[in-house]
Amino acid sequence: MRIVVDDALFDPGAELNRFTEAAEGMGAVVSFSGIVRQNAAGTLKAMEIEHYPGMTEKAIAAIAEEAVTRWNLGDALVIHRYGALEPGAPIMMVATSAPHRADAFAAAEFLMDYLKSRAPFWKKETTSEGEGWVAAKDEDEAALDRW
Amino acid sequence: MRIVVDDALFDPGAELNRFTEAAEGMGAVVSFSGIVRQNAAGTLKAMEIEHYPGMTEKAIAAIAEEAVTRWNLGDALVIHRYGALEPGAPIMMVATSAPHRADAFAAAEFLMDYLKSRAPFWKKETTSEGEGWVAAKDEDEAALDRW
Amino acid sequence: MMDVLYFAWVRERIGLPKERVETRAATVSELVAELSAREERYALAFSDLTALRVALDQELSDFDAPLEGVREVAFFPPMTGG
Amino acid sequence: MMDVLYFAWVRERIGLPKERVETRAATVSELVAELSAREERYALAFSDLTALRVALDQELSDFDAPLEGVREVAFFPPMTGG
Repeated sequence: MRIVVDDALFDPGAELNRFTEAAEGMGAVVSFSGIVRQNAAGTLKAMEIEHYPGMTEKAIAAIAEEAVTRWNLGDALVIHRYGALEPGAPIMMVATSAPHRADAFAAAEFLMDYLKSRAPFWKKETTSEGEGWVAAKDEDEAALDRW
Repeated sequence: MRIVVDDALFDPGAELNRFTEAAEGMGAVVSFSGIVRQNAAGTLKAMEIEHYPGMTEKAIAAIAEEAVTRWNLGDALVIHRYGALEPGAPIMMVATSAPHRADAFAAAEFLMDYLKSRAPFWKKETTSEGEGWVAAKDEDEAALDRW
Repeated sequence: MMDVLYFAWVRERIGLPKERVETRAATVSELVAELSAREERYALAFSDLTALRVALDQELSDFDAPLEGVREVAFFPPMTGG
Repeated sequence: MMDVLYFAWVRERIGLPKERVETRAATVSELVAELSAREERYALAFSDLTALRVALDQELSDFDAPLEGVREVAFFPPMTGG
């Protein structure tokens, strides 16, 4: 299980390959990458991600350990950045490996749902109109109910 | 939408990065890679994948078009190999991009479920005990019911 | 005249991947009966139709389907891709 | 004495990321009431507790939780990671 909380840019493809090479005996690898999405008007200048050093790592480790307990997984990877990010840049990724695809998919979705609402990150967007904190979505909180 | 049916080795990480770079305005990218899984006894020597040239490409295109119709996707990628593969080698991958993660996950799972049971590929395993065709699993057929 | 294709263990049991078949079979089932009557290896390959799938002109179909206008029939076991 | 941390717009409204607080508050709610009584900027930040989350010693908790033995309290809006 590898957990990285860092401000540095990372390479999702290189991370996927490294994760897959280490996943011996696993038939299925699922990855999710979150990208800073330009808004419809094209006015997003930057995204700043604040986090709670110390708690972030603990919260992610707890979520990942829960995933490993619930599903038949080989391994799990979580990378999450903080700091100033540009539109198009990767924000975070998760990857899971498992003997079978259903476990890999379910665990990756579980990790994402919990990271969204239970890991202490906050997004602030700067657009040409000004800046503001991204509001949490009711649907993200509701997504936790299925687990 | 890119569909590749080929016997050549491919690089899942490089494919993921290429797919992600092209996915402008998308916030979520999900990938699945299938790997030739060594069996518990460690006796798997090789896996041979037979396919039905012509029908394979059509069947995959139909599945991918269905996915693009059902979910709010930016793009979809399907790569599937045929021929002789070694344990640990990538067999196939799918990737989906979408504005939001729920669509990207659902479409990737849909693509996988349909590729498993509706694209004309057959796996033959050679182990130190001999060779045999991999039997279709009831659970793979049942997985289609949820869509 | 149509092309009949065999894949995976169907191909192995029948011993060839493809053949041209002269037939007046109206449905897939009739074609299966004709082929099975030919030789033991065909009868063996077609002995359990629940273990087989059929495609007509590269579209999945079923054993009741009519063959009129069909140029390519393929028999194979359930797919195991992915 | 405990460390009180603020994140995101809570940090911006209160105007600092962290402070040492001398308190005898028995629960998180009591601490919130004490801080809110201090100055307008605290009262403003804590005006709608349904929009806030609290962590005690880096574990998510709630406003009824006791503070005994707690060394670090953090207030912040709902998380928006991923």
